[in-house]
Amino acid sequence: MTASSLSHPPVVDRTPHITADLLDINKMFAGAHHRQAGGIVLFSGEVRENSNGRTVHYLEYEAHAPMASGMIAEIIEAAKLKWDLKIAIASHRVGKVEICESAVVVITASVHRHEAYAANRYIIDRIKHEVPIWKCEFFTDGTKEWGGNCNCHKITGDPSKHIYET
Amino acid sequence: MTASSLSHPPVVDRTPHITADLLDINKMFAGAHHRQAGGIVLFSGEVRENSNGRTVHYLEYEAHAPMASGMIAEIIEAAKLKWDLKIAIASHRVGKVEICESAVVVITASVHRHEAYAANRYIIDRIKHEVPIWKCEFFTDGTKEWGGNCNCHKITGDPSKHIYET
Amino acid sequence: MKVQVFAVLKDYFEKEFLLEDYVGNTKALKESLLRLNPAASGILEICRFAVNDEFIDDQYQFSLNDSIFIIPPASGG
Amino acid sequence: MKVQVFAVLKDYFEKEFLLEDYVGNTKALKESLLRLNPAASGILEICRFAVNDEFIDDQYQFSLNDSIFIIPPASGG
Repeated sequence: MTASSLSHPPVVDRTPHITADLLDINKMFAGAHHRQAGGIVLFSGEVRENSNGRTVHYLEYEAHAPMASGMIAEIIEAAKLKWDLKIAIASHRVGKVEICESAVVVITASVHRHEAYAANRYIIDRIKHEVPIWKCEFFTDGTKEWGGNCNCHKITGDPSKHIYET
Repeated sequence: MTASSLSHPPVVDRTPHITADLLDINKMFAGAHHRQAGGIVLFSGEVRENSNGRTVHYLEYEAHAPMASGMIAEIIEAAKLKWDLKIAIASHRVGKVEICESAVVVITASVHRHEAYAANRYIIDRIKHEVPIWKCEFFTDGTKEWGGNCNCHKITGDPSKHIYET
Repeated sequence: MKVQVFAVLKDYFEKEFLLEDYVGNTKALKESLLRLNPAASGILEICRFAVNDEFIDDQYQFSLNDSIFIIPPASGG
Repeated sequence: MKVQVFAVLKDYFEKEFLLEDYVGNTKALKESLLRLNPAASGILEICRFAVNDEFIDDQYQFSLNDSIFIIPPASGG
């Protein structure tokens, strides 16, 4: 190990795929550097203060955690294989998430940037469509509503068949 | 401003487009949250320890700084307009950059993730092809070589005409 | 057979409940749930079903000690 | 007219130098540089040229106090 690699010992990220804790994005990013990775892409899905014209107070996420965690792990492995990623990390919050806070973080690192971007998008798309996680929007007017991301069934006719941007 | 927005006062990022200082990615990311942005994408272009089979010791970047800085600002404005970005940040290092250190960071924030990904890719592609910045690779065998990213002239026949992935 | 539901389904059913009568497959399960709460027909139509953390199709044959999870369309991220 | 070069061009020319004789446009400038160092023909062919931080084309007419920057293909990022 050359001197400079000691200055950057691999920081292994241990953030679980599903967590009730605030996502420590700095710590997750610190675990995404790799001596053979020239491109790192980080995506943070954050809570917006408006949704379809209504003012959001906060969101709450629910997950079928064991299944969700296993599926995220599979999606990451599939992405690693498909794009020869050096590193792939993904974590999703459950519980209450405030405005501007991150509900999900996906980080991908690869030799060149193209793969990092493509794999990152692949991972977040599959998480949002497939993984048993649900958001409930709490509005400032006191009402709440379960969000519905995946409407693919309206086109595919099958709740387990999804449409992804190429 | 509702109470919770006080907990997230906008942290305005002041990192110059061209800097000799280590890129403080955590600080730059902290400046990228926006109450109407649901998707934030951060790209970090980092130094790899190998290049075309040779072991890299470190890189050194040179820029025609005033022109480079102006061009990055224009590229950001173009991206902001094209994808209705809430926030767009880009900074590139000059001087010596070590293995695993970041030479360039691009951050984009938009209502939905699609625009943040597309704009991020657009900004880094244009920076790499157009902006007068150059890297010199210093290898562990003591040799050095100026990198040549942009070979578009071999196809377009015009050094100022570039080919970007759609 | 224990049934667990999530998210919006909790507006129609208890979060967890035991099925009184045995149901052979997923299709029969849906019919049994509709008898429990007819108003749930719309949402049930677009749900997925899982047993032991694996998605199952309409023909899946249940065994008595199966834990069945009913999964509304995802809205993570 | 002051000329400034960058990156790999410094293997062929001083980083900054003054042009002895006046050159009318970019094309003439390239010819003058090739007389200075014929080995630079390959790289000069794929360089861009700029005056006052604006790229210029082959027909650009220089004025005496122009600062000219010769820009090799970018390799940032």
